[in-house]
Amino acid sequence: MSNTTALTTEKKSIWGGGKSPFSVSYGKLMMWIFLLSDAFTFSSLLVAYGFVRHTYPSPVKNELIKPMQHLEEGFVEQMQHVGYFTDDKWPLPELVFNHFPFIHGMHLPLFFVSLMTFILIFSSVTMVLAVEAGHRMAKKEVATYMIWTILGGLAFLGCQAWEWTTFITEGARLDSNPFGPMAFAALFFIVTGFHGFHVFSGVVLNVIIYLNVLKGTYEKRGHYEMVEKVGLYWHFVDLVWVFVFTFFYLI
Amino acid sequence: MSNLHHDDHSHDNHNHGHHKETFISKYVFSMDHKMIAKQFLITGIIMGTLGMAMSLIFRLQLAYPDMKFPFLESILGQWGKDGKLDPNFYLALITIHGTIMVFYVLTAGLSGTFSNLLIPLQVGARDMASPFMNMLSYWFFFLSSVVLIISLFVEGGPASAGWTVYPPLSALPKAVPGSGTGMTLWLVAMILFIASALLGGINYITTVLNMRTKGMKMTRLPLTIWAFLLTAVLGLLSFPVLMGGSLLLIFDRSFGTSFYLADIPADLAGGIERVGGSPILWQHLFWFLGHPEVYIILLPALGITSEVIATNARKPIFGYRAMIGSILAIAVLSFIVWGHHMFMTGMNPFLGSVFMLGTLIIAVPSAVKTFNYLATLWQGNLRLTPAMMFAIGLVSFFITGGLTGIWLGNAALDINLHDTYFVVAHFHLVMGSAAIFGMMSGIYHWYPKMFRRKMNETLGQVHFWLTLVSAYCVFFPMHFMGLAGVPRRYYANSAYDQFNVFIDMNQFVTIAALLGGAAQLIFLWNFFSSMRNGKRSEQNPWESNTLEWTAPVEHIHGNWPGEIPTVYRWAYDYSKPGSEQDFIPQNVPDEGQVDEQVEPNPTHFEPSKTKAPVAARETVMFSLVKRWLGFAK
Amino acid sequence: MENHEHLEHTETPKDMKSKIWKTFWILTALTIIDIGLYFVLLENHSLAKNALFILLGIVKAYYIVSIFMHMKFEAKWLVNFIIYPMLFVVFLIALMLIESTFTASIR
Amino acid sequence: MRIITTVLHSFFLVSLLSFSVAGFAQTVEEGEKLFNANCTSCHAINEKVVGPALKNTHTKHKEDWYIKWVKNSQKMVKSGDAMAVQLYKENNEALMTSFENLSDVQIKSIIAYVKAESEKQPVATASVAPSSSTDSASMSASGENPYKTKTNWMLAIVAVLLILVIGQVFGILSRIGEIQGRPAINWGSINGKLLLAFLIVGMGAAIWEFFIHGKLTVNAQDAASIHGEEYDSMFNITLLITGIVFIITQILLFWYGYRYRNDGKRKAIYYPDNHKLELIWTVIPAIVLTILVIRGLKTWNHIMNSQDEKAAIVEVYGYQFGWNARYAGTDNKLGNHDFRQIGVVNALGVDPKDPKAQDDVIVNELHFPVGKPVSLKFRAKDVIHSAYLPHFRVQMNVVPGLPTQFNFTPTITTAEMRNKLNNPKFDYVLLCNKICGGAHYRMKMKVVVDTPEEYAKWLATQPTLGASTAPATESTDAQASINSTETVKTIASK
Repeated sequence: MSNTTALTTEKKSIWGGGKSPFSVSYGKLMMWIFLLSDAFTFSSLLVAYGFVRHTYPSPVKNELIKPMQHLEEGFVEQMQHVGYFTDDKWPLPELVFNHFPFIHGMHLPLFFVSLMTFILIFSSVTMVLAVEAGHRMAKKEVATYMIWTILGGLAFLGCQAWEWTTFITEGARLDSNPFGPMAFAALFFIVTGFHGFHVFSGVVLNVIIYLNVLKGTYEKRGHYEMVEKVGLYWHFVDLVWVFVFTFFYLI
Repeated sequence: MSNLHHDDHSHDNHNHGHHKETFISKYVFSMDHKMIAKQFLITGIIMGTLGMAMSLIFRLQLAYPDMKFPFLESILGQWGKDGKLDPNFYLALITIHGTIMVFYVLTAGLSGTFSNLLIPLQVGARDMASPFMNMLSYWFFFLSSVVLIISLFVEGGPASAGWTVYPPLSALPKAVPGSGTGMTLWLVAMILFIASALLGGINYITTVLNMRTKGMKMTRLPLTIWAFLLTAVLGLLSFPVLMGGSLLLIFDRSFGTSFYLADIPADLAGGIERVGGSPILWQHLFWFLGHPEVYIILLPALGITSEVIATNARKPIFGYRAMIGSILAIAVLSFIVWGHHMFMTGMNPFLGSVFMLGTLIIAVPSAVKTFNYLATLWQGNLRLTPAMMFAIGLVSFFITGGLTGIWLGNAALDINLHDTYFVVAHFHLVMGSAAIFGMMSGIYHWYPKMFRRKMNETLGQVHFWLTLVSAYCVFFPMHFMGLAGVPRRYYANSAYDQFNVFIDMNQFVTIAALLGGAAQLIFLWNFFSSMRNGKRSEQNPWESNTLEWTAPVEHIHGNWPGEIPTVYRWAYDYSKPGSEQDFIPQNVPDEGQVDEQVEPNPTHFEPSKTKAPVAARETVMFSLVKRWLGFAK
Repeated sequence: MENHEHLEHTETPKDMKSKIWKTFWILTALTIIDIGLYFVLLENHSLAKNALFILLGIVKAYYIVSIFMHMKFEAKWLVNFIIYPMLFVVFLIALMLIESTFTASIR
Repeated sequence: MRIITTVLHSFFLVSLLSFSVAGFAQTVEEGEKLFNANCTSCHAINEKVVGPALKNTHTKHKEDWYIKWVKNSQKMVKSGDAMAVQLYKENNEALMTSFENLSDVQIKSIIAYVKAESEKQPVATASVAPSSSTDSASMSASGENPYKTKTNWMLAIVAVLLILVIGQVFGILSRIGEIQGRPAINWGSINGKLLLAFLIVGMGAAIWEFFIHGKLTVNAQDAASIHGEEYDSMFNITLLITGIVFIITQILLFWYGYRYRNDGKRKAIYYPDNHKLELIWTVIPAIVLTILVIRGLKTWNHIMNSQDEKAAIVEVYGYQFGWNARYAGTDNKLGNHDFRQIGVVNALGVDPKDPKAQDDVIVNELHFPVGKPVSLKFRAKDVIHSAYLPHFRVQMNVVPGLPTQFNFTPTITTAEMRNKLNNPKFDYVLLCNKICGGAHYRMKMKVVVDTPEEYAKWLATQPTLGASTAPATESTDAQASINSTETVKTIASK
């Protein structure tokens, strides 16, 4: 009986109905929830990565090659020959991802992926600037920043395409890998591929939003919330990259 | 993704809902939540009929392994040559039966139907947050069902690795006939299904959180809504993991990777030697979904039961807050116990201990729920309608099946019970029969809301009694077969003398199952004929408190003409002393309470513009947890 | 359309722009530190090194989520709603690492 | 109708064929042994399993053809033998395992056995239904088997029709009621009584079943291992606790359903909450479960972590669809294995060069000495299987690429168990308990618990791997590949 009195005398709270307890619109809330579940998808892939990776011994330390050192032709075969790249050892990522476009024959560990990370961070910044401009209803600024974001996304995709091409030319496939266990290549392709797919769809969404901005759809609507929602998605893609970068390249 | 660009046109539908509706926009690509609920229900019923027919076919095989049934050849063709079921197809049948029942009937058919129907109506919203996504959710589900059914007809037959599709059996296309195209289609169907579940789940959560009408505090929500909310959260967090896992399985099957394969010679694995993976990894990823899935199935049924029991006992549900607390506890715990399906898989025994601990703790909130149901019945004034009978049946199954969970959750006891008929009996009672009973209860209870007519009560009662008796006759004896060590998924027990003893019991079970099947025919007839011939329902046929019965009988877009009613009380003011009727609907204010909320409720369903005080420490959930923990004082 | 009445968010600070650029520099610095540490610790294969990199990743994630994704300025309940479920992932990861260690040990 | 005619038909055949059984007893017996050891996982005489039913196959091709086929069917298909290709296609292009180790004479005796079996088949079919119950009659408790229904499926269908008719009648009744303006049946009071009746009958049936069928369970028999007793006591405690809760809660549920049914006179009480009560039924289950958890953890860890240095090491190897066992021999160390070496002859992929493998013994039947600890190591070839030995309370999945194990000590010999159960035909069994394909349900291995003397005698008669593979001609290819990888590795390490 005490229950009902408690219920009726309860103070008006944010949960009282008639408004959002999170004080966000339903659209943004949906985007957040979607991102939460998408985070679980990525987590499951990363868990699979962690599991498989962890059943192999840690990478053996590399005393053979120093950064910026000159590389000869057939570098992979040489490393295999000296027993560095074998099926039962996880390779050190720096020895795998050590190329840079237009520079041949030099050991440039992780330089390229650092560049990719930077591009993605930068495009995140332009995105959030677009959101900020949207708050001020500054249509022109939103459009400018959106264009930068789209370019950043495309640049990232281009980088990834180049990296994949290099990796594939060196002989990596889903079912084989000259650098070590085949799971290394397969996981790399699947996880970065899944991330790249997210970037790609983000770029597509950005383009749609950009066109709508130009058309003045949001100007008419009175707010730029769509930009904000797509922005959330775009930052999430960046967020995932932080972890992909950490797990695949650094550890 | 999709919620982005559809957002814009998601509203014009019901705000200006008076524009002309074509047949297609009204019945096929409808964005009205009530219609989508009916679509989910009818698809679920069709799938359920199919799933049950399959179970009857393999039950025949189990009971009469030496007999020939010529009709099998005519319906199954090469899989039933000479009237005998093919052993490989037997496995396919159990696989598809499990898949259909777990995902298509009890996930989509149960929570899809009632979440869609009840969430907007009971929280007081015009429709779901995004009706377009809601429609998409149904069509993904429909597509998924179609793909699954198509897989029945491909060469080699449908997937036949059990509904848990453990690799390598599911990963090596040559391991069983069904591991070929059938398995690929199964995975495709599952990914479509997950898309549907996510689209639905995002919508349900958002609607419950953001779209409640004025005065509909979280502590005034009917327990159904609480159950649907947490079900959606469970699905949202667990289905993506299966998505990731399935993706890797597809790669293992078709692209030569080996995440789940280890030490498989090349000739077994399509020419590529597979090393370095672990079959156990799949099981972890699968059961990280799979265990919450059990509660995704059960929680809506328990929510429906809470509502139906309270309404028909004419009593407030006992311990409303404890009920919410126990659902919350079950939901949280369900994520940390998945390993109890894997005690015997060669998993680290230490993990076995961890999972066992978590699993047995779940029994506490479950016990609280059971006792609260009993306390609600105590001194009530029970109207034994079909819905109420099914709800009582659910509680009975929940007890019987739940108690055997205490055996199976115990890693030590699992040594001899793992994968035997004991397991079959356990989960068919606790999440099969119980959830089906919850679904039936919901159908009988909310049929007037869906179809504006009542179902025939007498047929409903006959349906209930036959189903109750047959379900117990089917599943109770199975415990003993399990304790005798009879493994599940056996085509016949003829190879083992000590199992052959149970042939008579198997026959008994099969006949009971046939009776149960026949009882469902009564239901089907009742369900479909009542749409046209049922007695017209009044607005509030069960004299219920919840908001959906304040909406007019005739369906309209936006649910209520004019304003959405404001809520002044919780949903369970039944037989309150001092009131004339034995129920007080939620939108009836107490005296002196009216002043609190004089401003009219907005007719649109966007949340209002007010800024919420961030430092709201006295939030409902917090106080709820505090109270729940504070019992010890 | 009803959308004109879209609600405001909780307080967005006035100096958002400078905050964004500050975050950008922090993230860039962290990435450079990451790479630098990678080469400094090239010979090191301890758990501590991995933990350090993961910690740096989490710090980066914090900045992205809180500033770029505006979460620092959202209602506390939303933050809880998003953050706490991630504990399940932490649990999953922890158990999977224990499990894979075991798998490696018996193989 | 059709069934009855089939049965009559087969009786007719019996009388015709029963006198044709003659001669060849020796070879047929030999053939039966070989058949059971090699063929049953995929074939049966009378029914299609994975491979086709073998009834009357001896009439279809010549003996020589079969010898070639059994030894290496793949080769025949590849060489384009018309009959072989046809057979291959008929069976969904599934390949038959090659048996190059079987001699011509042995294959002939298998054919003889198939011939003998096909000829006496009609007897079997005609008597299957009764024979299954005669089998069960030989079991201890089945004399009082409660499900002696004697019904067949047609009866069930009749019952289904009956239900539909009942349904219709009720439907019409209620329709009449509707027309007359009052309910024809007062379900409120009927349901109340039915609930009570269901409680009494159901509870009675449950208890009755518990005492009748309880006897048939393995838990009613003594556990045949040391940890099994621990298991059984855990089992009994859980059974007791859950049993009490089951009875009390079900009685309350149905009794309330009966007692508080709507009679139009009462009003329900308004009783939404009672924190003390809720506290009680939170804390009491919590305490009970704590007890169960603590005991369970103890039992589990004890069973899983029992490691005995002196335990005899036995490897159990599962494949589609059968089991092999490998004894570690006098050194009690298993020889290395490599899945790449699995072949027609070296089915387990044991490294024949490994000195530890020389004294290993590969068998189709498990023998344990009573009272001695055993360490079972599990390995699978293709998919996950599960080795389940219910009488010993032993089970562990057999996972490809993940070696699992289970340690236990058998305590009751087969002979003693036969005495206890009063069943001279009793045998322990290891069966597959994880879905693994079409013949999953036939995948078993006989388990015998001997006295130590019998065990030693049995083991001594089994040929060791070193003796049987002395010529070692078969694995030259594999050998070569190993050598090459080894050279590669040595080069690499330089």
